[in-house]
Parts: sequence; structure tokens; C-alpha cells
Amino acid sequence: MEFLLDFLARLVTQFQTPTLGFLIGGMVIAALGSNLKIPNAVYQFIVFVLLMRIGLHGGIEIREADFTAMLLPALFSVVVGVVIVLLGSFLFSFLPGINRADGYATAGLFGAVSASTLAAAMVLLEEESIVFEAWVPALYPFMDIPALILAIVLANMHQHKHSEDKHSKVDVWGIVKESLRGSALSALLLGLALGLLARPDSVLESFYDPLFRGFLTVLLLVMGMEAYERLSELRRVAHWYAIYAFFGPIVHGLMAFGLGYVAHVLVGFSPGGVILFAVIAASNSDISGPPTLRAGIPKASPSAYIGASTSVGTPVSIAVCIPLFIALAEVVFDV
Amino acid sequence: MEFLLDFLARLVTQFQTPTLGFLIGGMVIAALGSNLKIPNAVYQFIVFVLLMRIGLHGGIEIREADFTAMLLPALFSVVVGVVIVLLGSFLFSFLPGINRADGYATAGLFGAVSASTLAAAMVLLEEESIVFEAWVPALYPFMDIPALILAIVLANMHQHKHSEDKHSKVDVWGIVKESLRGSALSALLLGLALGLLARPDSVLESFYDPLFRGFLTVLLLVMGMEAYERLSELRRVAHWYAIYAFFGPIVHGLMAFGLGYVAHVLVGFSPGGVILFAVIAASNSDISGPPTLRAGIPKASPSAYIGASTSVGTPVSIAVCIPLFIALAEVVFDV
Amino acid sequence: MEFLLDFLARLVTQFQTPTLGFLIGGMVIAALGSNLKIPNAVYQFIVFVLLMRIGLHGGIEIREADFTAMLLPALFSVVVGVVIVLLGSFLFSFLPGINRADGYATAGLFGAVSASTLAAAMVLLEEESIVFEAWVPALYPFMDIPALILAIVLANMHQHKHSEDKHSKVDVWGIVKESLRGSALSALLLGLALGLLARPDSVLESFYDPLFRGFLTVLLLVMGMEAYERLSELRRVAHWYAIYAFFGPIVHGLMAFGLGYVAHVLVGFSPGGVILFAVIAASNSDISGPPTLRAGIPKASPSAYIGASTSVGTPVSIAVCIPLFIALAEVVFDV
Amino acid sequence: MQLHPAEKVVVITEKLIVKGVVEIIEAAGAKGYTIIAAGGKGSHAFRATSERAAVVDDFSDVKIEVVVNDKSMAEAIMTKITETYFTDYSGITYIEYIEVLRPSKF
Amino acid sequence: MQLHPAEKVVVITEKLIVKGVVEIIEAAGAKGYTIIAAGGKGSHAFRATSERAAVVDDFSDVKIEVVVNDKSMAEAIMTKITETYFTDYSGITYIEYIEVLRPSKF
Amino acid sequence: MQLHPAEKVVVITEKLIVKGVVEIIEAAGAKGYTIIAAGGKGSHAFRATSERAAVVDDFSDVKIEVVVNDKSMAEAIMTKITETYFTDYSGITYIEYIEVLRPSKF
Ligand SMILES: Nc1ncnc2c1ncn2[C@@H]1O[C@H](COP(=O)(O)O)[C@@H](O)[C@H]1O
Ligand SMILES: Nc1ncnc2c1ncn2[C@@H]1O[C@H](COP(=O)(O)O)[C@@H](O)[C@H]1O
Ligand SMILES: Nc1ncnc2c1ncn2[C@@H]1O[C@H](COP(=O)(O)O)[C@@H](O)[C@H]1O
Ligand code: NA
Ligand code: NA
Ligand code: NA
Repeated sequence: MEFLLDFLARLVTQFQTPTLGFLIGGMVIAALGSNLKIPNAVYQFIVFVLLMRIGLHGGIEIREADFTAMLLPALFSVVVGVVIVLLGSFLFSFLPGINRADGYATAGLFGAVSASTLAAAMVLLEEESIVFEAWVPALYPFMDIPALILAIVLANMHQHKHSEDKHSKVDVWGIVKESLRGSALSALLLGLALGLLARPDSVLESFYDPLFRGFLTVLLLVMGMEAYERLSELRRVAHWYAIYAFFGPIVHGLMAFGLGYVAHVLVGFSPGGVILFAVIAASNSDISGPPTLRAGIPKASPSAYIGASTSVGTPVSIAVCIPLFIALAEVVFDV
Repeated sequence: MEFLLDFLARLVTQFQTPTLGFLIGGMVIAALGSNLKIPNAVYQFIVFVLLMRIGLHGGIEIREADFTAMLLPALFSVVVGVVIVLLGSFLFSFLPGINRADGYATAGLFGAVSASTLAAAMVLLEEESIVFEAWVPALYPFMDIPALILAIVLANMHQHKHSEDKHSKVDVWGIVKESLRGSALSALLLGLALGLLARPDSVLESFYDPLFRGFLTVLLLVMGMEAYERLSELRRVAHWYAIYAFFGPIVHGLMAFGLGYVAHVLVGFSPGGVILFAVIAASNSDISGPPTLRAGIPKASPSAYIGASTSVGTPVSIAVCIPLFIALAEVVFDV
Repeated sequence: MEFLLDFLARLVTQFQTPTLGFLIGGMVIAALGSNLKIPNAVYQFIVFVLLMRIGLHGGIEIREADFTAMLLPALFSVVVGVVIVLLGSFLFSFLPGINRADGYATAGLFGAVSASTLAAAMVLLEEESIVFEAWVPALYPFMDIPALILAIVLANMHQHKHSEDKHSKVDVWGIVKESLRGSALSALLLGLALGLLARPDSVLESFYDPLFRGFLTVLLLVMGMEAYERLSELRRVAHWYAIYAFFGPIVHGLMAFGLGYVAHVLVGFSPGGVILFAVIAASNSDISGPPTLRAGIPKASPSAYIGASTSVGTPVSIAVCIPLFIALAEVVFDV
Repeated sequence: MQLHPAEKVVVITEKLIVKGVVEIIEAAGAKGYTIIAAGGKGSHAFRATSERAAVVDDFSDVKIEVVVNDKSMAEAIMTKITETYFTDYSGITYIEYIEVLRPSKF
Repeated sequence: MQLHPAEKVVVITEKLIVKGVVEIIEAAGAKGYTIIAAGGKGSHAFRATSERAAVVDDFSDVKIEVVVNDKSMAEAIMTKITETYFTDYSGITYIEYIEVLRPSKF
Repeated sequence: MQLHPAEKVVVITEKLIVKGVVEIIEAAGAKGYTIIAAGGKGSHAFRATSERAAVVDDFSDVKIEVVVNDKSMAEAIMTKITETYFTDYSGITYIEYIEVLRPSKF
């Protein structure tokens, strides 16, 4: 009861944070037909700066981190990514009116990770002064890549069973490479490497840190506008996608929260880390996932998976899941 | 006499402020044929950040503002916008060699408001430590929209009188919507709403504020380059446009200054507010006005109104009007 | 011996500075086939901000600078630019398999100056707290323009000797104008003028300064990516270009270091100034030089000169020359 | 595969009226269109491409291409756009004869 | 100078598969190609031009043009691209008949 | 309305020389032209489109299109551009036969 009140209070406050305010603002002005546009070049640079900042921070921290502490969360990331895809694929295979390829692709996208959601969660945790291990964002690829690979492999196995062409094999290593080469993961990993090997502390403080929050507001504005604009695509596909996109993030995040709790008990994973880990799981890939899936499961219609993810999944993971997991952590860890 | 000296001294100092320096610098390098270019994507983002910052500030202030204090200035804004358009239309209808449609469009543009001029005035007032009510920039739409609507309505009424087609009516609500949807007003109003409802104070301070002045210098550089480049268009149309564009801003601003003074006496409108109000009146729309007028008065030639506004009107309203009204305020209010 | 150790130590530290880290990072991710891209619009804006900041700083300093102190370094800049081109042209005329026009163009590019290398050196000197006269970057055009003109004149003279068309003359004034109009020099000179005439100190501090270092990291990332991507072009031309591009910067820089030392003795040119002067000489033009040369020596193949400069010359001048000249200055000036 | 004759209508006009032009194209029954950012010069002022900062962004050009396989539809589109817009707005339109692979797509 | 007949193959498709399309073009023996950023609408979803922020950037359109002077090569390129990609990816292809100045370049 | 035959000259070349190419076009008497940003590959190096950061921005391609209704003017433009630039600069030019609505505009 207290938990519910706390969550609701948090939800209300959350709606007043700039983070969520810009997301909703974007939806509203798109719905009102505003001609405001953020140029694509600027948007791409914003994403670069956010991921570089996350990477640099992570890299600097990892320098003195205890590697063994990361092992279990990394392993759990793989597990969560895989389970989400299996669960989603299984679900979609039962639902009526779902093209199987679309189902695998959607499950893959929800197993994968969103950099924007991750950044939003980090800002909110920082605002609430909830600390977390700075290497937690580096769990990103450990969940993202297995999820994408698994979805593509499953889709291809399924197609093979139903086609004569038994020859072509799924190029797993190719998918790994494509994922790592995607603009989001490249920037994150480059940042990690530079944080680890170069000494970027001063430029991080004077440039990447101050831009981080501001750029995030612009990014969320864009996400909000896109969420509205893609609704029409979502409407053209089965409504199961919308339902999955609404409940998926919550379920996935709770699952990860549970595993995070186990890591907390076993290796002292911090409460903030558990929250962030749950948000990573709840998030669904927006920048890098779609092209990888488009290339890997060409039979799947992007309208289905992008619509579900952009219009419902991301707003839910930012607006519902982040405050929910913070409230939950307060109950569980008494932070 | 003392006033004149003060204004001239101020004009000279003004020419040394970065604000005006960048405007003139832009003109000079364009005149010298420089290949320097600010990419359009960056320019659009700069405009967004400026308006968002103005809006956020305004919204935050309005939270605790006394609404009644805003009523009279808002009303006066509508009056000024309307009077400028009536005056201009009347004038142009007497001048020889002026296409009537062009006259209405030009009057509309000078009745409407420029976000860049507004931003420049705010920076200069802040530099001179002259305070103003933070909701003053929110008067923008109260002057802008009536001016644009009136110009379009007048142009259409005139055309109907002289054409057989008596059927089409002017879609006033459509013009209001188009104005509000324009990129400039959308950003300003979104900022206002977020300032009012979300709590963007920290991101405002860490991101939008520091970028504000810097981005303004870049914006003024672009305005300067455009002012020079559009001169050739201005030269191709009647020179009355140039004369109007030179004296219009001064006259319009003085008129508003007078009304602002009335508001000062009646409801305690601050001296800084009066200056800013006069500058808003003196300014002529650069970003949102032209497309609205192009759509609303298609018979008018953009060369006439954009040339007059960009090449003469904006430089005059920034370089002459702002220091003039500050000097005037010193005399009038003894600030 | 001690010097060598110091240089090597410095080289190792250098490899850990963000400056070089981003350059190498760019090469690495390009080599790994990353899809990360910095949009061109953003890149152009970054270059603008860097040069504007360098110019503003220089202009502010020149206000109170002793002009006579600048005379000798300015003269030496012309000398260095001219000598580099003569030396290079002479060399390439002896090497086998080199198209003469390509040789002149390459020599011209290495005589000209790179704004990015200059900016990188400034940041590194500031990090090491080595002071230099703020007008040193203003030496840029004194070396850049003569080098470009001379290369173009030589190439045209050579072509005339070997063609029937004896009529067309080289338009020296045209080349000067084109150089000054190039986006890099325009921004630098505009900044200088504004620093001298306007009072941009506060916007410099609040906007251009904080962005300087951060934007430089992004610029170096782009340079690194380009360096790798242009390797394929370099491979298609004679390997002499690569050899010249490797040793040229070092030799040119040492030559300038010598002249800088003379200026140190004669007019008290600071040690930091000498280092920066040597780096300017070592650098090879990336933004403005290539278009000027393409227009001036159309017979030369851009693949040859751009490949050599971007893939080898710039990395060497940043990664080898800057630490080398700092180490050298420590020995020579005992700083 | 077999090539089939078809028509391509090209419209070059101000960005500002793209929405209206596209509505005409769709109303005429065309199944698709392609839009490309452009700049240029004609009887009206020079319009910059959208790369360079333009204070009034909506005044650069766009090139719109529509492939149809029905010449009367092509002509209808051209005529309707010309009549609706080209008295007041700048723009040109022309037709090219092309051959397509999958005629049912157009 | 003398004009020589040649063919221009046009392909409009998703940015995502440009690499593969270009490989087909080069494998067919074409000596060059031109790529232009585009947006548009067809039987699949509307694709924005690359100017407006798109969360998934790779999904805007590109227009690829290849000039060849061998009609069978033109047809081979069109057929191969259609067969390889246009079942799963959105896109159209058509051919135009043009005249070039320096036929050896193509 | 009535369609009239006309010619469209297309020039694809380096951004750097656009100014000179446009001067030739205007000197030849053409009443307008359209410019589109492009990238591509030919006998010279690959040129990126202007979207991706290029240290030397002027080296991407542009596509320039000129509609005229006088074939000799079209040929004059093509020949002049080829002779002036295409020995040293990269570029191609070709002509297409089109039909326009308002022939007096060209
Ligand atoms: N002769 C022409 N050839 C190619 N494009 C043209 C021509 N005339 C006009 N245009 C294009 O159409 C736009 C509008 O033309 P106008 O209505 O003549 O100002 C111009 O900005 C050019 O992009
Ligand atoms: N009839 C058409 N005319 C011009 N362009 C088209 C047409 N149909 C499709 N396109 C272009 O081809 C792309 C892919 O088409 P589709 O595969 O039908 O979705 C669209 O986004 C348009 O840019
Ligand atoms: N066969 C071709 N088809 C289409 N475009 C071409 C072709 N050849 C060259 N181009 C374009 O013309 C530019 C210059 O070509 P080149 O002079 O051969 O390097 C290239 O970058 C391409 O954009
Ligand atoms: Na996920
Ligand atoms: Na006004
Ligand atoms: Na040099």
C-alpha cells in the first residue's frame, strides 16, 4: 500500500521532471501538428555525446573497479536478454494474426537496449542522489547483442524449416560485428576505451558532463515527437504489439530487478545498480537495434516492431518503469 | 541634448558589444565574399535553444507572477500589432509602384515579431543589469498573431473586391493554427509550458543559459550574412520598401514605448519591461512570419517583404532601436 | 639521451591525453568498420567554433600587444612557408614516378597550415601550463597564404613551359582572395577582428572557451576516421608521398623551431611561442588548403596530396611533432 | 523480367507547398512519390539548397518525382499542380518517359 | 562533340541496403554511380528525407543512378537488384534513355 | 494544357566548380537550373554525399539539371562544360528528352 502510494507520488513528481516533461512535450506538440523540427544532424550528434559521456564515465570507473564484481551482473545481462527474446517469441507464436518474423523481430527489439532510456535513468538517479557503480551502463552490450543474435537466429531457423532453401546459415559472428559497429555501441565502446586508456577526466567535466543533461532533454523531445508520429504505423498492425509493448518493459524490468537483487545479496551489487539494471532490461532498442534486425530478419515489417517500440515501449519504460523501480528499490533496499 | 549624447555614446558602445559586432561581422564577411557558412541544421538548433531558453525562463517566472500585471501589456501588444499593420497598409496603399499584396505582406511582417531581435535585446538588458518581468517575452504571440492575421485578412479582402471569385473566405482559425505551429512559436510555447509545469530549473541553468549568449552570437552572424545577401533582392523592388524598413521599426518601437509607459503608470510595468516591449514592437518577423505570409498572401512577392525585413528592418531594430530605447528609458524613468 | 627519454616519456603520456586518444580512437573505429558518423553540419560548426575561439583570444590579446614583437615571427612565418614549398617542390622534381603538378600541390599543402593541429597544440600547451603569446595563432595566414600562392605559381610556371598556351597568367591576387575567403581563414580573421574591436570577453569565457576542448576531441575523432579512410587513396599513389608526409612535418617543424629560437634571442619570443610556431610549420592544411589547390592546380590529383596529408601528415604532426617540440623546448629553454 | 513503359512526372517547387503538391499527387491516384531536397534558380529569386543556414528555411526547393503508368494521370497531375500553384508560387513541371520492371507497383 | 545513346538505371530504396545495391552495380560492370538522399512514400511506410531527426536514421530513402551504355547490363542490374532485395525491402527501379558525350566513360 | 518537347541537360560534378558550371549555363542563355547534393563514384575517387563529416567539404558531388527547349543550346552547354572542366575535374554530363507544360518558361 505504502509502496503504491510512493510509486504514485513518484509518478506525479516524475511527470514534473524535465526528463519526462520533454518526452510528453514532444508528443503533445507532434499531436498538435507543430512544425518544430530538430535537425537530424544535431540529433545524431546528441546521441553521440550522450553515449560518449556514458562510456567515458564508465571507462574511468572501470580502471579502479573490482572486475569480479562485474562478472555476475554481466552474466545476468546475457541471461535477461536471452530470456526476454525467448519469452516474447513464445508469446507471439501463440497470438493470432502475428507474422512469425515480426514476432521474432519485436521480441529481439525488446530484449535489446535503448541508450536514451539508459541516459534518462542515469539522470534521474543522479537527481535523486542514488549512487550506482559507474560500470553498470557497460552491461549494455552484454544484454543487447545476445538478444539481437538470438532473435535473428530464431527467425532464420523458423524460416528454414518452412522453406526449401536449406543452405544459407545464420552468420552469428556477422551479427555480432554489425551490432558492435552500429553507431550507438561504437560510441559507447569508444568512450569506454578512452575512459580506460586515455585521461579524459578534464574534458569530461568541462564538456561532456554539462552537455549531458541538456542534450538529453532535446533527445527526449525527439523521442516524444517520434512516438506520436509512429502511432499511425502501430495502428496498422495487430493490437497485440501495443499490448506487448505496454506490459513487456514492466515484466522484463521486474525480472531483471529480481536477478539484480540476487547479485546484491551475492556480490554486493548496489541498489542503484539494481535499478539501472532493471531499466536496461525494460528498455527497448531505438537507435542500433532496428537496422540490425532489418538486415537480419528482412521478412519482418519494421512498422510492427518500430511502431511498438517507439510509440509505446519507450514511453512506458521511461515514464512508468523508472519511477516504479526506484519506488520498488526503496521498499526492498530501504534506500 | 543630453539624451542625444547618451544615445550616441550608447550606439558607439553598442557597436563594440559582441551582439552587434557579430551582426556587422556577418555583413562584412558576406560583402567580402567569404565562403564561411553556418550549416542550416546548426542554425535551426540554435533558434530552438534560444526560444526554449526564453520560454523556460518565462514559464518559471509566470508560476509566481501576478496575472493581472500581464493583462494590460498583453492587450497593448494586440493593439500595437494591429496598429502597425493598419498604418503600414495605409501607407503602402498611397505609395506609387507598390503592388498592394506586397504592401499588406510587408506591413504584416513588421507588425509580427522577431525572436532573434528579442533575444539580442534580452542579452543587452542583462548586460546593462536592467531588470524586466520574465514574462515579457511571452507577449510575443499577442503581437505576432494578430498582426499576421490582420495582414492576411486585409490582403484577401482587397483581392476579393477586385476579383470575380467572391466565394473563398479567409480561414482565420487556420492562420492562428499555422502561426502557433510554426517552429518559432512552438518552441517558445513549449518552453513556457515546461517552465510552468515541469521543474526545468537545473537544466536551464546548466545547459540552456550558458548556450544562450554564445548561440546568439552565431545567430547574429547568420542574420548579418543574410542581410547582405538579400540586399540584391531588395534592390530589385521599389525603394519605398527600404525607406519603410528603416523608419518603421523606430516609429513602431516609439509607439509601443508610449503604451508601455502608460502600463508603467497604471500597473507598474517595469522600465526594463517597457524597453523590451518597445523592441518587440520594433522587431520584424524573420523565422515564422515569412512562411505564414507566403501561404496566406501568395500573390505577394517574398523578395519585397523578406528583403526589406532581413536587409534593413532587422539590422535597424537591433543596432538602432535597442540602444535608442535604453537611452530613452534612462531619460524617462531615470534608471 | 635525457632528451630522448623525455621525448619518449612525453610520447607515452601524449598517447594517454584525450587529444591524441580521440585521434587514434577515430582511426581504430574506422579500421574496425564502425558506422559511427559525425554529421558534416556538426563538423563544420565545430571548426567554426574552434577558429572563432582562437581568433577572439588572439584579437583580445593583440589589443595590448607590442606590435614590434610580432614583426619578426610574422616575417619568419612567410620565410618558413616559402622554404617548405621550395624544398618540397625541389624534392618531388627528383623523385621518380611523381607527376609534377601533384608534387607542387603536395608541397603547397605541407607549407600551408592546419587549424586542427594548431588547436590541438594550444590545448596541450595549456594543459602543460606552457604560456605563449596569444597572437601566435595569428601567424597562421602569414605562413599559409604565401605557401599556397607559391605552390600554385610554380605549378603554373612549370605547365606553361611545357604547353603551347603561353597566355594565361597566374592570378596571384585571386589566390590571396580565395585563401582569405576560405571558411577557415574567414572564421579566424573574423574572430581576430571581433576580439580587437568588439568586447567579446564574456561570451568567450561562457561559450567559446568551454566548448573549445570538447569540440576539439570530436574534431580529432573525425580526423582519425578520415585518416584511415583516405589510406586507400594514398595506397594508390607513389609511396614517396607517404615518406614525404612522414618526415616532412618533423623537418619543417625543426626548421621553424630554429627560426623561432632566433626570434627568442632577438625579440624575446616566448618558448611556448616557439613551440607553437614550430607546430604551425609542421602542420599541413586540411580544411582550406585543398580547395584552393584544387582550383589553382587543377592538373594535380587530390588523391595524392589529400591522402598524404590526411592519412600521414596530420597524425604525425599531432602525435609526433607536438611532444617532440615540447621536449626540445625543455632542453633548449630549460622550461 | 520484362520492361514496361511508364511515365515519370517531375515537379520542382518551393518546400513550403510540398504538402499541397503531395495531396494532389495522392488524390490523382499515384501509388508513391519521391522527394529530394534541392536549390536552384528560375524566374523568381535564387533558392539555396537546404544545407546553408537560411533564416527562412521553407523557401528552399524540393524536387518531387512520381512514377505512374497512365499518361492521362501524369498529365492530370501536372495540370492540376500548375493551375493550383504556379501562378503564385515558383515551380516547374515536366514529364519523362521511362521503363519499369514491375508495372503493377505504379 | 557527338551525342551517343546510353541508358540510366535508377534505383530508389532504403539507405540500409545501399552497400549491397552498390555491390551489385559494380559487379555488373558499371563504371560509376551517383547517390542522392531522398524521402518518399510507396507501398511501405512513408520515409522521411534525412533532414528531419529520425530515431532510426538508416530508414530514409536514397536514389541511386547508374549510367551505362549497354542495355543488357542495365537490365541485368535492375533484375538482380529486384530479385535480391525487393521482396523484403522497399524500393523501385526504372530505366531512362539518355544521350552522353563521352561514351567511353560509361 | 499541352505538352511540349524540351531537353534536360544533367551535369554531375565536384561541388568546387559549381560556380563556374552555373556561369556557363547562364551564359548559354538557360533560364534556370536546379542543384542537388549528391555523392558517387566514377573514374576518380569515391565522393561522399555531404551528410557525413568530410574534412574537405568542397569535394562532394552535385547534380545540376537544366531544362531548355532548344537542343543546340543543350549541346552547347554540355560541350562547353566538358571542354572547360572535364579534363581536370571529375564529372559527367548527359541529356534527356522530356516534355514540359509551359514552354515559354524555358
Ligand atoms: N530551366 C530550368 N531548368 C531546371 N530547373 C529550373 C528551371 N527553371 C526553374 N527551375 C527550378 O524551379 C525552381 C522554381 O523556378 P521559378 O518558378 O522559375 O522560379 C527554381 O528554383 C529551379 O530550381
Ligand atoms: N510511384 C512512385 N513514384 C516515385 N517514387 C516512388 C513510387 N513508388 C515508390 N517510390 C519510392 O520508392 C520508395 C520505396 O517504395 P515502396 O517499396 O513502394 O515502399 C518510396 O519511399 C519512394 O521514395
Ligand atoms: N556511370 C555513372 N553513372 C552515374 N554517375 C556517374 C557515373 N560515372 C560517374 N558518375 C558521377 O560523376 C562523378 C564524377 O565522375 P568521374 O569524373 O568519373 O570521377 C562521380 O562521383 C559520380 O557521382
Ligand atoms: Na531490453
Ligand atoms: Na513588430
Ligand atoms: Na605547414
